[in-house]
Amino acid sequence: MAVKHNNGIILTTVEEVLSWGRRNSLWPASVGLACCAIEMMHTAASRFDTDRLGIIFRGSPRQSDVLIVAGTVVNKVAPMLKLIYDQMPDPKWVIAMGGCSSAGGPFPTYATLQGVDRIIPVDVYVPGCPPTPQALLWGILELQKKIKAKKEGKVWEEIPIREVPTASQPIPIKEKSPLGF
Amino acid sequence: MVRIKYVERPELTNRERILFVDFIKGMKITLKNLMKKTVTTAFPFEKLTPPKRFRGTHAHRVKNGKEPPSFKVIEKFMDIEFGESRCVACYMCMQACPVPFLFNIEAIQLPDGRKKVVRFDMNLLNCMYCGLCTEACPVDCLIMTDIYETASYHRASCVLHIDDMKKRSIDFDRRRYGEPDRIWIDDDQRSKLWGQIKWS
Amino acid sequence: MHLWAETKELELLEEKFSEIKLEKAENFTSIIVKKENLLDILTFLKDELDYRMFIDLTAVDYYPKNPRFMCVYILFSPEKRKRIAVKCWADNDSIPSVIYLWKGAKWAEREVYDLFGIRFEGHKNLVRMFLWEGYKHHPLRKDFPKEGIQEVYLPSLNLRPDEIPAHNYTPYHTYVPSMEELEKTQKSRLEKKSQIVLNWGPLHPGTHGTIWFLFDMEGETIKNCEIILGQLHRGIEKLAEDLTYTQIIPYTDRMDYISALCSQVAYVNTVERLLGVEPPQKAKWIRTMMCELQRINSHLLWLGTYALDLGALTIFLYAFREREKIMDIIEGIAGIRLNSTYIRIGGVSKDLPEGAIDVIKHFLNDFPEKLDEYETILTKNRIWLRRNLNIGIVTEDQVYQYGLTGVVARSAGVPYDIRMIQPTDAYDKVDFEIPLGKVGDCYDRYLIRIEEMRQSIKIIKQCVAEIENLKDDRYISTENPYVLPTLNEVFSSIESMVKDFNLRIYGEQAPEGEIYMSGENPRGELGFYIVSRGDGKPYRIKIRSGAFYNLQIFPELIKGRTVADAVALLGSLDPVVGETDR
Amino acid sequence: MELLGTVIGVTVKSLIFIIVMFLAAAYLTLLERKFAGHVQQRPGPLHVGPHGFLQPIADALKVLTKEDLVPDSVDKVLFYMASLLAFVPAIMILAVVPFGEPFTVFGLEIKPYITDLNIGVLLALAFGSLAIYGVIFAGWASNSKYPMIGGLRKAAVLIGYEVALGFAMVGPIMQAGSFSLREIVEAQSGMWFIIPNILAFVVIIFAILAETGRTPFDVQEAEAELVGGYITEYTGMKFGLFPLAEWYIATFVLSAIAVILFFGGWQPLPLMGWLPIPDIVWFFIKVFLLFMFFLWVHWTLPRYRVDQITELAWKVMLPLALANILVVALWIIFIG
Repeated sequence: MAVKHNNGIILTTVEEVLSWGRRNSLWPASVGLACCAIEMMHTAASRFDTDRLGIIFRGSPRQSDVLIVAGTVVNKVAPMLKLIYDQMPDPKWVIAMGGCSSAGGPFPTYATLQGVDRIIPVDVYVPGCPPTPQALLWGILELQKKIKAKKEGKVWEEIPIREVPTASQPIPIKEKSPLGF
Repeated sequence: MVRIKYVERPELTNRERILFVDFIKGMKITLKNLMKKTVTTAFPFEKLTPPKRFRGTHAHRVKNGKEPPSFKVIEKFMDIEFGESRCVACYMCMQACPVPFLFNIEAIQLPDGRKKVVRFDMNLLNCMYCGLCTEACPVDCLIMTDIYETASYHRASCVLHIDDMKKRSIDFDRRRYGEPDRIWIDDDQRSKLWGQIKWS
Repeated sequence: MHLWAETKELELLEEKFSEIKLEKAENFTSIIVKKENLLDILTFLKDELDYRMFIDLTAVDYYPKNPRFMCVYILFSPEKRKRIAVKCWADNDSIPSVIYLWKGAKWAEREVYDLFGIRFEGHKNLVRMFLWEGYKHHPLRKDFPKEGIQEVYLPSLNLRPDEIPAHNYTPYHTYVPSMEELEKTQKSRLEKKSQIVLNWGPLHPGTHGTIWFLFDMEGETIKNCEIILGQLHRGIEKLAEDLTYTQIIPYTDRMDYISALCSQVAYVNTVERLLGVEPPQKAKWIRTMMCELQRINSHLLWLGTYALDLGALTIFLYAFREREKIMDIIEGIAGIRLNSTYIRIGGVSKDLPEGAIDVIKHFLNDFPEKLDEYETILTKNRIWLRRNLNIGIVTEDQVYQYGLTGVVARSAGVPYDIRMIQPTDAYDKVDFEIPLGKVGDCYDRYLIRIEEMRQSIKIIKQCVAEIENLKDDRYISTENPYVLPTLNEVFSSIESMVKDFNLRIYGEQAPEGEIYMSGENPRGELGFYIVSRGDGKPYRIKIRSGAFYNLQIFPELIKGRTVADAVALLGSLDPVVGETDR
Repeated sequence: MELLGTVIGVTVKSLIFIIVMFLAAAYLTLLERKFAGHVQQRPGPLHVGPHGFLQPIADALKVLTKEDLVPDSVDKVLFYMASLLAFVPAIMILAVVPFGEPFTVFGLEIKPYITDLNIGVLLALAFGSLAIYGVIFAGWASNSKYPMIGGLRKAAVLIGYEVALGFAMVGPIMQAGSFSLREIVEAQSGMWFIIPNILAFVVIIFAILAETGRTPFDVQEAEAELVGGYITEYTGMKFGLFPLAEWYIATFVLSAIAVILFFGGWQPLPLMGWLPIPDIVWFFIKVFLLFMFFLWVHWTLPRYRVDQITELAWKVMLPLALANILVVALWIIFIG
């Protein structure tokens, strides 16, 4: 801590570099539960290639950074999902893909968990049933923005609720930073 | 006219086995694909435009002079300014929706007896995007737009309110109101995957 | 055409067993028997009248009647191609088990026990099917609330202090089991005899969703195997009980999410038969075309994941490349890529957009050569052969015993295809071939699925030609009192607006009665058993899932094989958890 | 003085070798991801840096700064030792691999190899076999079921193919009459040893695929069966070392040895001797081509079952290697 006060600049640059590395190689644990898993596979497949952004799916939670909860989480599988989350090493993030994993979705029943954020903290919610691959990719970009903001010392409570999203135009390739996102 | 046939099981002959013909053929295929162009759409930099029928986030059409005749009938009982949402609080979307509690609609009775919609919330996290609500709307008010980039950090920001739905519909109609009902409109992007399609 | 047993058989039954009661309706023919001679009648039906294929077993809860539960057995005769239903009241909540007649009844009885609490006398190891040991309730009983009992305080973990998540958010939640309870469940399924018990799944890359396998292994050889289902049990049947017939359509997508359109068509056909609605010709052809597109789509996903499980990583992405094209077609026509709620009672929700036919033609032209590419890489590859040949051989007897349907049945040489037995929509007008296998191993199932894709292309070509003739035909028969009007009609005429309001609020008032009908899903026979008591909502819907019964044979086939074979076998059975668990 | 010079020279060279090898391995991952991507008609890493050129660095940064999480149930000592045991032997093989003829820069002679032992081949084999311990330790120490099965599978495969590999190397050694890799290369100045040793070459290809755990032999981490194989429980850099060593460094080094044994090391390609290309470059071109061939196989074929693999090793590969020895013996007797 003392070091941080002495030469904060160096530390922040180090932080900057680390956060760049982290947000540019997010490895999700391939946990597919239901319909959304199919769209998740499509996101990883040739049409919308997540490998472009350095995202490759790992089988073992021990080697993954982000948990994409794709599909309905029912009460019976909830403890195991928490186990998987606990097995992941820090720093780790969670994306709740689709309505079911975010808030129970269209299944307000006796068997369904009404939102995975009741057992593990969620970073990004992606509405949709299921979200299209582009929507999921947008969610992943949002997560990258969040990691960047974390680096700037903001905690997620301070990030404002986003304003009304409208259809956005493609980012011109020249606005891309030479080091990636 | 349905017929039954047995599938024949191909055999690997010894010649093929010794000369690795099966491996070589397979690897020829992968090599061929290696030479082809990629089919990828680099998402944030290039985007697939959803088709006209795409069922994305909901929106409220506003009173802009393009209303269907049914709206004219019901309008008398409502207090709707020009440029406000067309919603007439008929609760049909709520009735048609398979998910209970997805909608939260409130309308008040004005002193002059007319109704006014004061609250129209939709929790997108419970939505199935099945489109039954839009098919139920009798005044062409509730529509589904082509907006899908709605990921956010909070549950609360996935709940739609009446004024953002107004904004969305204006944005949506400005872009795609007069568009023909085609299967897709961005041939240049899709042709990466499809190759050139000859349209009739 | 209807498939129910003829009168003379029923008379034969009546004179043999005096105390049975016949119920013959246009959609459903059943015999009501007493509990004590249920087994004799079922044995007679199986052995004498050769209704030896077990289709389904379910129960209906007529609360507050007493006895409240009625069990319904649905049987099929492969020779006569006839179905028959046997009903029996479960006095004081128990009924004799039939697992000695049909092995396939094992899981079905466990499911009924789980959801209704009916005890089956003589069933060994009658444990819960979907829910966990120690769960207190039996959800499908009429006196159990749909939302369950929200007893524990389980708020969302990341709420800002000022945030109200949504108007329908409540911090209270139904009971979530603990790890110990799940371990208890596991113990109750399988006791350890060999070296190690391997937990394969539920959240495992290789298990096609969330199936939970227990392997009792000696080295790498599996001595004993058990399957725990219910990791995706969302209670769709319970939900459907207070939705109108139209509102259930979106949920049929979410059951078998890989072949959503086929499920919709199967369901909508059942409801139309119940309501007596006849869709227009064009809608029929469009339905058939979309079904076959979806079949190709589903088989492509199977091919990709199967190849991935067997190590051929590249095939996976090639298959998904083709899937993307079909997804584009479905998205352009229906509006959503995967769970497209496109079929409506009395037709389809929208007409084909302009350009759709061109795109489909383009796809039909260049898909066959892609299929040949896959075959060149896989079919004669020595590794592929060694991984597939003589793995998991299914015999004809097992097909009838377990009620196997779809590709698994056809690989054993049983020509059981609903498209042929009970053609709906336009299937009686198109001509195609049904591939059958001679051996019944994984390799046969692989070849059959590949061949089915080619046949689907053939069917789609005929559909496209037909639809072009019917270009400006109606796509939904809105003059029928049960069919929702289209938006334009609502906008223009007040009558259709009133009709719309009535149908949305009160639902389609179906006539009283029962019906069982099924459609040919890529995974097997997807049947719907609907009990209607004359109001706008179904009294009970039982979904007969093909994957559920197909998966049931897995433990028997895998004994004495290795984990690597388990992957191949599971892939070739191709279950979808959303459908098995509902 | 003489001794000191040698010591310094060797140390510097080894350091250079190790560092270069690390970087090379890091970028071989990028190469593989690009190659796989284009085989599957997708670009692979693209946006992190120009054409994804910084992707390996991002990955390395992330992996290095991950929480180093060691489960309580594991056997700590073996758990750490395993990752080293898997990595070090792969690097140590480099000690005996010559990359070219000695050449002189500014008057001082540089030998592009660390040492030229007269038993180089044997040393390479020995170090290669050491890697088995890493695998077995990893599987055992993780104290979990999937790693255990994965480790045993890999061990069975390795033991099977080490033998075949050893016998396949005998042919070239007989022809060269020496164990020293450099002399073997020099012996091929006339004709490459691929000509009589074609059988041995097939065996070597299969053996290298098996040793480096690439399809059709990647049973040890068949994702569909065993989540991550024997590296399931590993996190951070301890995890990173395994694929780095096994998939990239080992593949690279073994391809180098195969090139030396069969394709005349740094001899120019036939009919291209006139090109002004230094022999080191020739050598790396050949190694690179062979490496790409392995990637190509990896991204095409399905996967064998483990019992089928061992069966293949003992029933097909070993007899082939022995037959090759006979062929070469006859060749030496009759053709010379």
